[in-house]
Amino acid sequence: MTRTARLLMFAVAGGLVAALLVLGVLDLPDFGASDHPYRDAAVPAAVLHKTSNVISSINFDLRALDTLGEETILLASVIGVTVLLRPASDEHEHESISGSGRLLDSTKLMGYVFLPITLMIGFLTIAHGAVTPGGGFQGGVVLGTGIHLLYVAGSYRALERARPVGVAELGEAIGAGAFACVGIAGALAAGAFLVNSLPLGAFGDLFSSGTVLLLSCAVGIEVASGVVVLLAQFLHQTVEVTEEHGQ
Amino acid sequence: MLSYDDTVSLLPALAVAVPIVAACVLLMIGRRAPRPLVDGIAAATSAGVVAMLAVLLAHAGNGRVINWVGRWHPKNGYSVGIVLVGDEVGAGVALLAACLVLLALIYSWRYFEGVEAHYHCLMLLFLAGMVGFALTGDLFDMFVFFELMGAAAYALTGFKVEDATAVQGALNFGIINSLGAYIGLIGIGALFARVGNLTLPQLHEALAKHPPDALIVASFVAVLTAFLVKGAMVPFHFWLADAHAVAPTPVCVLFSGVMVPLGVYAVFRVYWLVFADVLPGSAVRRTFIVLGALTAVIGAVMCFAQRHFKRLLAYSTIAHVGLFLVAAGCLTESGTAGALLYVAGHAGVKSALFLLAGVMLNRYGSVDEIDLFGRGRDTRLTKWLFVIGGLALAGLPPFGTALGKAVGEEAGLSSGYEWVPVLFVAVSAVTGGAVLRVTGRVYFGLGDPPRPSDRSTSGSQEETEVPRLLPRVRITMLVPILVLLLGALALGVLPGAHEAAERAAGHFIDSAAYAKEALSGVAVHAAAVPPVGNWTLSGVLLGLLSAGLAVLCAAGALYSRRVGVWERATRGLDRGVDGLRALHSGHVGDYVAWLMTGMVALGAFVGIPLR
Amino acid sequence: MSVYAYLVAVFVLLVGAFGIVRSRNLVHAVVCLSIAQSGTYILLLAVGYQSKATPPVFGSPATKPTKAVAEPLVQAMALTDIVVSATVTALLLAIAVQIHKRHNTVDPNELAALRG
Amino acid sequence: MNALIVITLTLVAVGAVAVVLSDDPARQAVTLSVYGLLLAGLFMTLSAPDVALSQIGVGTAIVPLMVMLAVRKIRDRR
Repeated sequence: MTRTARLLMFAVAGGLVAALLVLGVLDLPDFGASDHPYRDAAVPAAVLHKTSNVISSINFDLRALDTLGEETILLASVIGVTVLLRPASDEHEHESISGSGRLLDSTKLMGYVFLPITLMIGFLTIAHGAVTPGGGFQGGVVLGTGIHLLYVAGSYRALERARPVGVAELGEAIGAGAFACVGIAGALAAGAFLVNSLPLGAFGDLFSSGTVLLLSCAVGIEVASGVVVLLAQFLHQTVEVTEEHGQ
Repeated sequence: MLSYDDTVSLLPALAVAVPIVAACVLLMIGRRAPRPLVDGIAAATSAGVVAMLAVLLAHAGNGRVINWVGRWHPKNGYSVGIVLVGDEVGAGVALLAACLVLLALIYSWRYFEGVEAHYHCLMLLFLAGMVGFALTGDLFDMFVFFELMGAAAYALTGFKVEDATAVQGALNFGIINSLGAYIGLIGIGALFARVGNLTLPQLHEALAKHPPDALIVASFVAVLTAFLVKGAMVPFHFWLADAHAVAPTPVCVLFSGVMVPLGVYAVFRVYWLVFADVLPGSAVRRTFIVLGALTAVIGAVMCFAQRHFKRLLAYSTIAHVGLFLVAAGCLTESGTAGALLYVAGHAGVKSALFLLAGVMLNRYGSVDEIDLFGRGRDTRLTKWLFVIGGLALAGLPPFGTALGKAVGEEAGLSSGYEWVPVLFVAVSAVTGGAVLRVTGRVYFGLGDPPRPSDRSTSGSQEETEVPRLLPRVRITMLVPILVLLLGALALGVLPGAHEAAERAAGHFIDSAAYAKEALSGVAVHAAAVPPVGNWTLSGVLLGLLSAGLAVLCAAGALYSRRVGVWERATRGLDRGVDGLRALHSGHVGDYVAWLMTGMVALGAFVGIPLR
Repeated sequence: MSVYAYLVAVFVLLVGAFGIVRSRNLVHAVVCLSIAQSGTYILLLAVGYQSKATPPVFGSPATKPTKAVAEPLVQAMALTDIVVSATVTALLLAIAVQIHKRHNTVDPNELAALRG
Repeated sequence: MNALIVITLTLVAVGAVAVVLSDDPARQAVTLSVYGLLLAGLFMTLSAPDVALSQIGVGTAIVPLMVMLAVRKIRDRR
């Protein structure tokens, strides 16, 4: 198809699809309405398991299977990116020149100052996931990105030292494996997969909510490692891999 | 200690979790472990999953195995959790997936050397995704496992990074599948807003009370779009040939054998449980049958027009899923049974053919039938396996493909579509004939020798999957092929296969019983199925007819220059085929435009009769 | 006006799809795909919104759990969705980089290798 | 529906168009990052701080960064 034909076809079909979907959403309950049956059932369920963040309760307890699937998607993508960005046989890696010195010192300083703060925030977000907004995903993302402030600070070498990809890959496997193992342990010990059968603690406490905290930590490890490996693969491609016969 | 029944009810969850844990273990040790250990762990894990699912399937015969994950059982018919349901069809499809993964892993013993264990990890994660997708009774969970299958599949498609076309096929596949999934998610969100829950049994109970409105139609179209993309129905099918043509052959086995049929499975799982009591059956039946027939015809024509053997097989898969959609789209028990048998038989035959394509690729370094003219004449066993595969694909009794075809034809007739047997025979004959044509040319040196100008000139040489071309076929490659062909044969020969399929189909379409069992835990006893034999006379005759026609098609194509009538007849066709080919442009923007067109067609077919 | 949020969700989904259709660069197409996906977050969160309700997080032990909160399930779904989006985007970007290595272009119009 | 939600929704819609229309992927990485922030703002107004938090991490930092790196990789080889 020519570009014009393609755009024309999309204009017609997309317009009709828009009409269909708009007609559909007009029948949705009004925006801001207060009728939410799932919420009405989920809040007591979260309270029952002493989880004051209902979203964490859903993600790591009520519907933990979704999260298992989602963590596995992350695992598959991380492996996939590693596979896809592996140097092909006609490429070779070369040692990069260490971080360019052109960066302003203030930028560097920013990077170094923010690094510990970011890592701290990351750990806290994971640990308090059952109580306050946040949890394994958010904290993991903060941790994984935080380490890359070293790159902003201009030191690719320092980044490489602080971020051994092998360890991150291990963390990725351990995090994802731990999630599934907690599920299987529930099955063996209490007779139901992913059942929340640990001591629950008190509502609102840091150490409350049983397996929610455990699973949140597993996800935190996995997401942080996953982000590190993903970014590392892309950085590695950009900085270090070249082709033998530069095309 | 766990009681036996408790253990059985855990099987669906364990069948998902165990391959994930094994993949993590392989990722941890892959760098250091010797290759045979990695191969062994991966194969042992999938064998374990096969065993678990076989037990589950055996139990599903006595009633659905229900497992509310995390013990969030419904209270007063309402649950906040996710349910896994092992009924015969779900457990059967999952078992099929596990068997194919096991055979593919045996076949790829010592494949892709030096890539650590990443290939095995991805295969196991792909398995977890397929099993979860088949067993879950929750709409959003289906989306999650859909994406898990997707992520593993995109990576596996692009696995041969040195191959020029591989990576591009992977991108088209990824973009179209993900876009389909996101559109499906819009539908899921809309259904959730209406009902306030996501599990299939609760959606069933809640929606059955409402008359259909635009919201229902729109979410039906949106959710179906996701699954029809996965099921490669015209016009959502474009990604399939691009992906199959370039994915490693053991991966193609999983794509064609089970992943694409899983799309069809999901269409009907969701239709029966969520929409069957809301939308009028006649409009939906017409939609499915028209869509399926169109897919079957276009797939068959495109299949015959290929000379790249893997691409040819890919289009034949499109043709066959079209037939599955027609059979199950009759919305009757026997139509569903026909589709089940056909899916199982097709999985055996098509997987064997893809593995044979791998044998061809790794011995001769190409899968182009013209370039390889007469190259396989000196093989002894391989050429006959090709012939058997081609005939079985064409529906030669007593293969399982022929049984499924016969039951599907009957179902079409009894639903009042007299042309259905004609369609089934023609599509089987053309796709089987295409395989026989390639076999004749490559392995028997039949037909007119190619002119020099016919040789492929573009550097479309495919990367092999082993370091050097193989001097002879490895035993680990041969055994899976034989097992698959024997399995397809056994399906048609074993007495009771048809009856079991009828029973499974009866349970599959009885959504009220599904919902009641899942929500109340009380087993519902379905009506007994009257005993049926495997074969009818007309079924056998139609099977023989399509196999005979396949041989004729192959002969006509091989000797087209000598048979004037054939050449004249096909010249006009060729022009049409060229037009059709031009539509399969490999441009992802085109594919998106077609996807939108398909959605419009679906919406029009289902929505307009409601007005 | 009460359906404005839903309309924006549909609009964003289709704008993303439009972006893929008119794209001349596969990296651009992958980004447009992630835009299309953001339409799904908007729809999900809009569906779960309740006027004058608080987020479904009760924080300190002092806060009494009430039911006047936004629907938590759609937020959990959106969280899952965001992670899925990021990982799929990463995977597709990696594929795009590989395509460029092999063909020296990422313009889908020039990538005719898959014809037929 | 309060005014804040209307404004953030409109901003998101405009942002989406802007990202789609930035033809140069390098510039697109920047608009994508801004769009991620707009989305996070919308999520805050829709009382979803958890989602907003991960959107800030993923949508404004990680994904745009990966896009930028992919673009740079592709650029370098020209």
